[in-house]
Amino acid sequence: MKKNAMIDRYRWWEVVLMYMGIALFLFFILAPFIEGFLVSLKPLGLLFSTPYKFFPENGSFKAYITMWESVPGFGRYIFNSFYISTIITMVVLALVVPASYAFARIKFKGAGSLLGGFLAVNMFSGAVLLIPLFRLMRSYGLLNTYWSMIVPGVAFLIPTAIWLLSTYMKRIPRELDEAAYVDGAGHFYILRRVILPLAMPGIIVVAITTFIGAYAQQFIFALTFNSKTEFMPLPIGLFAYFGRQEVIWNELMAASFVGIAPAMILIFALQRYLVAGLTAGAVKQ
Amino acid sequence: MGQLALSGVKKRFEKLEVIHGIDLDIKDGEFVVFVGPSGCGKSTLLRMICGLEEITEGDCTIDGTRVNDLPPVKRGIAMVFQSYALYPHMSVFENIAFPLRVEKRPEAEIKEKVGRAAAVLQLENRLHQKPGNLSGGQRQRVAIGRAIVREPSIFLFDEPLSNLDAALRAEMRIELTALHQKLKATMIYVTHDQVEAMTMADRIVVLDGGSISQVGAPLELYHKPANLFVAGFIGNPKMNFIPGTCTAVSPEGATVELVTGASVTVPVTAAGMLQGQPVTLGIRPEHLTQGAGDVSVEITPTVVEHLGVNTVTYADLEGVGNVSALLSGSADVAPGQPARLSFSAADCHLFDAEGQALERRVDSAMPIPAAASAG
Amino acid sequence: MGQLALSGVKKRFEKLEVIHGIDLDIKDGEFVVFVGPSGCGKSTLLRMICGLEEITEGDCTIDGTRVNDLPPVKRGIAMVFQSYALYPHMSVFENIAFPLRVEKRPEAEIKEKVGRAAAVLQLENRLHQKPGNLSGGQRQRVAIGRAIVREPSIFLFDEPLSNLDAALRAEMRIELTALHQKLKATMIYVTHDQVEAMTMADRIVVLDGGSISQVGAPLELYHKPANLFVAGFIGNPKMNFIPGTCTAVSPEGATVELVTGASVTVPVTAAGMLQGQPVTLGIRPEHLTQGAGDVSVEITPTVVEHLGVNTVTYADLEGVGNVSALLSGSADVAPGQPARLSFSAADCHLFDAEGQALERRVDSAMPIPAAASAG
Amino acid sequence: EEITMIVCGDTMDPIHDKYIAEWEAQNEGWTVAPEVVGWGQCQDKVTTLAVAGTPVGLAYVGSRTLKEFAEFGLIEPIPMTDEEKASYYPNVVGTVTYQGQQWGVPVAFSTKALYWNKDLFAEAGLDPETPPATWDDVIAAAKAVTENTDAAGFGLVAKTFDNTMHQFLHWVYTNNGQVIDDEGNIVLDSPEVLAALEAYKTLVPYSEEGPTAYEQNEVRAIFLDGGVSMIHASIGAVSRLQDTDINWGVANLPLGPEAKGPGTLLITDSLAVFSGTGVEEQAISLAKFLTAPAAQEEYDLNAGLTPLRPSPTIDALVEEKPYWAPYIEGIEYGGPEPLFTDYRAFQNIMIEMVQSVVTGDAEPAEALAKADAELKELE
Amino acid sequence: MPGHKSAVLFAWILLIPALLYVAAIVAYPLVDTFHLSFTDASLRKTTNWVGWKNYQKIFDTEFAEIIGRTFVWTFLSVSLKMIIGTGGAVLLNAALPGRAVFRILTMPPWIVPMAIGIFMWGWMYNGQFGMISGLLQRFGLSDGPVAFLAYGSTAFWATIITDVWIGVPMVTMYMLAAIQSVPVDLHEAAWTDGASRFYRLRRITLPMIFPAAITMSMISLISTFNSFDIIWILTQGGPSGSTTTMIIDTYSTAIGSKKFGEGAARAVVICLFLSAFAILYFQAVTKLSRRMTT
Ligand SMILES: Nc1ncnc2c1ncn2[C@@H]1O[C@H](COP(=O)(O)OP(=O)(O)OP(=O)(O)O)[C@@H](O)[C@H]1O
Ligand SMILES: Nc1ncnc2c1ncn2[C@@H]1O[C@H](COP(=O)(O)OP(=O)(O)OP(=O)(O)O)[C@@H](O)[C@H]1O
Ligand SMILES: [Mg+2]
Ligand SMILES: [Mg+2]
Repeated sequence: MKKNAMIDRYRWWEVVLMYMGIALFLFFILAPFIEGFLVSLKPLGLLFSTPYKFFPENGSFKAYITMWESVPGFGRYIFNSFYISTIITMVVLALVVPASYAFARIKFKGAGSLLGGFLAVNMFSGAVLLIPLFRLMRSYGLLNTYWSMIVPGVAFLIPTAIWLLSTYMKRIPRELDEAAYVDGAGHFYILRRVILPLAMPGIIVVAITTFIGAYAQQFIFALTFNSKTEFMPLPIGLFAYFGRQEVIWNELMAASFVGIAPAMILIFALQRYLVAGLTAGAVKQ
Repeated sequence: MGQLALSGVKKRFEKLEVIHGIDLDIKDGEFVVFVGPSGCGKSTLLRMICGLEEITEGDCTIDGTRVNDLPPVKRGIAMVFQSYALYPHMSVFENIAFPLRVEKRPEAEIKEKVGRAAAVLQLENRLHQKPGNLSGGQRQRVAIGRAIVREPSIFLFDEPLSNLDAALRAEMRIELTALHQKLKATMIYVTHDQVEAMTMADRIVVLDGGSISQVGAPLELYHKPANLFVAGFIGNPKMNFIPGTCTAVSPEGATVELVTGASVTVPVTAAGMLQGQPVTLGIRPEHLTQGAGDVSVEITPTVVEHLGVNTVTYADLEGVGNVSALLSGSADVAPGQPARLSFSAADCHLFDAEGQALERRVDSAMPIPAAASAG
Repeated sequence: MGQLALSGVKKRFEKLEVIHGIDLDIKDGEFVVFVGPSGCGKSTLLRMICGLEEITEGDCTIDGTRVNDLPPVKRGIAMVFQSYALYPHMSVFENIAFPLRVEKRPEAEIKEKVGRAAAVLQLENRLHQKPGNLSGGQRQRVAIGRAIVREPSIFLFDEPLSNLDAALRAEMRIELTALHQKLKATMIYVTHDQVEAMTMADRIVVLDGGSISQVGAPLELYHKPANLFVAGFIGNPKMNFIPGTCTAVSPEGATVELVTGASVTVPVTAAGMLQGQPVTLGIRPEHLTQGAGDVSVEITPTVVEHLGVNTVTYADLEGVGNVSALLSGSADVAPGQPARLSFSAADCHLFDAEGQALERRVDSAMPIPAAASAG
Repeated sequence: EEITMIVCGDTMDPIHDKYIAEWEAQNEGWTVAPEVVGWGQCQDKVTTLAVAGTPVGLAYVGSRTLKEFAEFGLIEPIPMTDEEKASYYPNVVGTVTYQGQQWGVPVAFSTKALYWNKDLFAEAGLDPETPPATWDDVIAAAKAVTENTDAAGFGLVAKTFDNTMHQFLHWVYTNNGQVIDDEGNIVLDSPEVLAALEAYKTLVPYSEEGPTAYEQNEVRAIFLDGGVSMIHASIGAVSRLQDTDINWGVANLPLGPEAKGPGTLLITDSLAVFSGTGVEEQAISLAKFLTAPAAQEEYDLNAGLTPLRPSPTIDALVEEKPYWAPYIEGIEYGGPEPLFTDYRAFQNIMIEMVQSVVTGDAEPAEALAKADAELKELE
Repeated sequence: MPGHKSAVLFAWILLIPALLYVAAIVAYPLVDTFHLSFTDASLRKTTNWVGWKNYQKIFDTEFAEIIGRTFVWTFLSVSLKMIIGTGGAVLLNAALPGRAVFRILTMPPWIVPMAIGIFMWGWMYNGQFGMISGLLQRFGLSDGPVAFLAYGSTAFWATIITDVWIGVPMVTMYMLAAIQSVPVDLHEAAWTDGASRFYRLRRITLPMIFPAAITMSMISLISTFNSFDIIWILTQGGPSGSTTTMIIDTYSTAIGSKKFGEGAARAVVICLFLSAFAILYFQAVTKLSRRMTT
């Protein structure tokens, strides 16, 4: 153990207490995954058996192999999720970066209520708006394309993204754009050459959160607006493990783990930026 | 080229008026310093001249053209910010080149101009570094470099040295003065550091609560402050003020009876109606001596600072408040040990009940006594 | 009560050693100032004394007890941070009361002690405000108040005044000095402002790159800097350095031939082996005059600052570099107009090739000439 | 031209694929575009499409929704000839009939029977080879098992889930009860139904802990694990039981005091033809083609569903696999899912009624009266 | 930059794409919903204007009870999220070996598709085969299986716990960020004065992160209020309606029973409730945090 400065030095019981706290906390977070993992290891026939055994007796990773056979398109679903999320993230960024700049760096009448209006979008759950949305998608001719999932996905991810990014951008010193303005730079030039590069950590955070929101949580739109199997994203793909009456639980869980692995790897690689970007941004009201 | 005039300039934020009508003429090539306490509106005024703040009322003209509605770049103005406002993601070269890139100048010209500016500012070896790796003084120079390359006719500086330490500040002060001499451009400089104001300015504008309190050459402000505010603001340690009553007015000056009991005739031009009025006598710490003088007071120093060449004493005087004195290095004073100080009538300033100075009969080009600018 | 000793104290961050073995004894009730350029390790040293940083090697003892592994409270130390570190969500009262609350003192005692501290610091009327609403000076005083209530035997200050403007800084300096006299506690004070160091310190510790360069009373450092570094660091404007070669050593001193061609015998104690060695002659700007002297040089000022009582000129001298002179207020110099300056051998400092000073034959209690602390 | 078709489930059944191809071959210029939608979302999707004005040509729907669709004019009637009607088991046609019209073609059929665990019966001191034939038998057996073994007696289903009502209807239909009579009146509050509710209540202490947390598949899982000794389940349980070492039997659903003969709940899924697609005729033709006796039988056998029509093949099947017998026998006195316009509300009321009795929040009589009143308000 | 007209114009130019987008995709359906709420829209081909009838109907039913339950549910869930999330953040901020890994390990509930996470919880809650009941029996804390979703009170809490689980990672990350932005020197000063770790947590960290906690709780409030999948998948609002919240009720009405008009009216009521609540909350909280921070 590295020798910490005295202020960071813990007494042994503090260390024990804190590790216990962390263990408890992580157990809460991970217990369902443990359960899910155990389910994925058990043969379907032995899934439902008492007494409860923490470690399965005939555990095997067979489900991780058979899952690819039961739902042959699963790889495709993961790809679709990635594809859709990537496009959603790009579209969201394209819309949100300029808007956040306007909110964060330009004073204009009605900015507050407009931002509130954007946030109000989150007050409606997509489920309630499904039917009007469906009509809308149809009249735009977007049904049964990737766009049928991208277009509504973007709309519901915009508000949080604007909120996150504009709080981040508010923290860039005012003098930087003033200096550029005095030097004759136009608004667009300032945005592009000064603010954008500086807001990069914030943009990364927004990109990550948007991507994950789009990757894992876009279920209902995909379900309603798209009926082409080849366009289905991961969450729908997982539902393919629901048979006519029965659920192939072990494969479903295996597939869930396989499906979230790419996003986990992404988070793993970027978690440093995530915490750092949040530190600089969102905390301030 | 760089002549600037403000007439009746006012600024309101929402309802609140913070600049109350400023009239000021600045000659081409002049070095004008705005001083004043925090919040008096120095920055606001500068930002209005620059074009960063709307002018609520009144006119700002540059070389005879009204510029109220022109953006900064069209006013021929460059500004150096207190925080430097360097772009942290760009190299020093790109920072300096920024205004030129905005104007889409050819690459060769940019190289040449930035190179020239860097040479002037001794930044040649730093051009490829990021501002984050520079020292305070170097950053300051980069900020100036960015202003220089545009070749503006007017430079604005908003407390450009306040983030530097004392030694660096002194050094940069000299560099700026040299730069002014080299470029011969008009410079308007905001500070609340008196030493900067006194050493750099051709003229100082003292602002107080959004209005001009006095405009004049540094020594003029020192010797002939127009009012209590300027008198107290210029000079360090601060001028001592002793309340009193005018007992007589004669051609020699005004005779004042001080709260300490002493009486003195101050050589100022005073009207007869001053007689019987309460007045305030001002005497600078550097004019208090341990020798003989027209008036003397007895003090008990609470703090004594030995600066080597000078000794500064601070004391509480009943009915007057804090009194400080700047004595010679060898002065025999110690905390808690009573001492007698005196001053001569000729060094006194006199202010009427409204705080306006009565004109002194001195030459305002007279030098300032020792260590007036200490600290 | 407040006696502190460092012996062989070193600090390494990971691999990097930033403090190279400090030995220092501080007497009870002494006011010691650490000065040195940015990054020399002042803060690190202070934080090790406080307990905020581990001491990598060596011992820190307070009143004879080794305290390396004790937390700050147990060391009887209070610290005032450069940023003040006030708790923004607590009132001034609660901020000052914080250390007492930590110790769970009875409410009545807290009230009384905070009241007393507030009285000393003139904060009585601010007790219910939040720090956010206070001026810089007031915040500073709150931070000191928080240190006072604990009645520590040692106070540590890390550049406590560097966030204040010049006037306030001067004021707070006096308050701190008064406080020291009142509390009679040991105070260790970090700054890079020379004026602060010179006016407040009983002893100054000059740090350079993690080592002590010299320890001594303020005037001792001024008159007898131990090496080039201290000589250049103490005094403002900075001492001028002129390279030369020692041509002879005699009981009168060392004779030096300067690059300017002149030759001078400096009254220092020198060993014979110095002869033929390159040396550096140091002469403070305040010792250059327009009158006659042992040595004279011709300069062409590039910048001339009129401070009223003094005039400061800056010039480039071939083979020497920048040379500055602090002349009288009435000096007849102008930029670009050559002038002849001279100095006397007695005012010179001499440094050997390693930069170590040769002992001067002067009394280190001698006062410093005019305006040495200007700026 | 194209006929869109929504099929619920996870994959296209190969038999259907085969017959669709055949139909396409017979109908030059027509193609069928089937879309498979997971069972959970299938109904909502079909409805959303219809409401949004882009109905599918042909969809696989629960027959219970036919009334709703028909009432709002979303689907086409698909009249059956008497001959067609006669080819089905009794009561089957009733599941797709509303106001004298047929609104869909039955495509899948499910009935329920009683499974019991012979080992547990033996352990509890019961005769393992005699399945309970009446409710009283069930209750007595459940009690015995609960008291004498580690397992619970009966697998009671009361989760907030559609088959809670289904399972309750087993009891209603094995006691000659009804929810709606032939005239369309609500007749829930009857002695027959009350008896069913009371039986439920009696069984609670002899059931698995917390019936309100379990739906039928979960209860079946407990049964497969040997945790309960009796359940009502569909034929699908057989294959699972064969994977275990449980000694099991399957019998007709036990009968209540008022029963006239073996009964069960008859659930069918149908192919419904939506209006306004312009391909209604072809869709009807396709629906009939896919459910023609031979095709349907092939499909039923392959999918392990209760057959829709009697035939020699089926008789042979029962001969060969006797566990099929209860599933066929119950059809005669079986009843349909009652048709309500607001089926979901009806279902909620029924579930609420069952849950309130199971949890002891309400007495059977009052719960029944309340539900009856609510149903009457609903219509 | 000054409030020059060109700047304001530019602001609008920048906003317009996002604005139009949201207006087109969300605002239009919203207006549609609002319109629907005054009709008897259903599967029927025709819809009639019914005025306020749908709204009257809402308050005829047990809606008041549902509102009450929704608020209790939301309040409990948000409070728990904030408490657990902040606690987790405090722990993850400690300078302990392994904390980088621990931080990553808090993310999965956020990344996994919500439905899957809920299924896993469903498994956990299962009385016969689930982990919780299993462990309880194993450790002798319960002598028989406990079906957590079987009873009103346990199901109510079970849905809350699952909702908390899904919301905690976000809260933890935000609060961690907030904790890290508390200036180090405040801790150093307090420590120098002898304040223990816990004392510093109580008197410095927690008050200092209060404003961030407020913002976070506001955001989490909105999503919690609208939390649908969790309850729907776990209990469908049962047993006996004990987990039926406003959004569940709305969904059952609009999608389940296909009473689009009535469903729309409920959606509008939810939105009104939320907006009113959000405004009140924000006002109260800005006042509070202004008092806290200045
Ligand atoms: N955007 C603004 N909105 C409202 N009031 C403002 C604004 N900017 C400045 N003020 C007010 O105008 C007055 C003048 O401010 P200004 O910044 O010009 O002072 P200053 O002299 O530069 O002070 P300092 O020396 O502290 O920089 C202050 O009272 C300030 O509070
Ligand atoms: N935590 C740390 N890790 C690594 N290096 C450090 C750390 N803290 C300080 N240093 C290094 O130690 C050296 C001394 O730093 P210190 O802060 O003590 O300087 P200082 O004299 O206080 O400077 P300043 O006047 O700028 O405050 C510097 O080179 C600095 O980069
Ligand atoms: Mg300012
Ligand atoms: Mg430091």
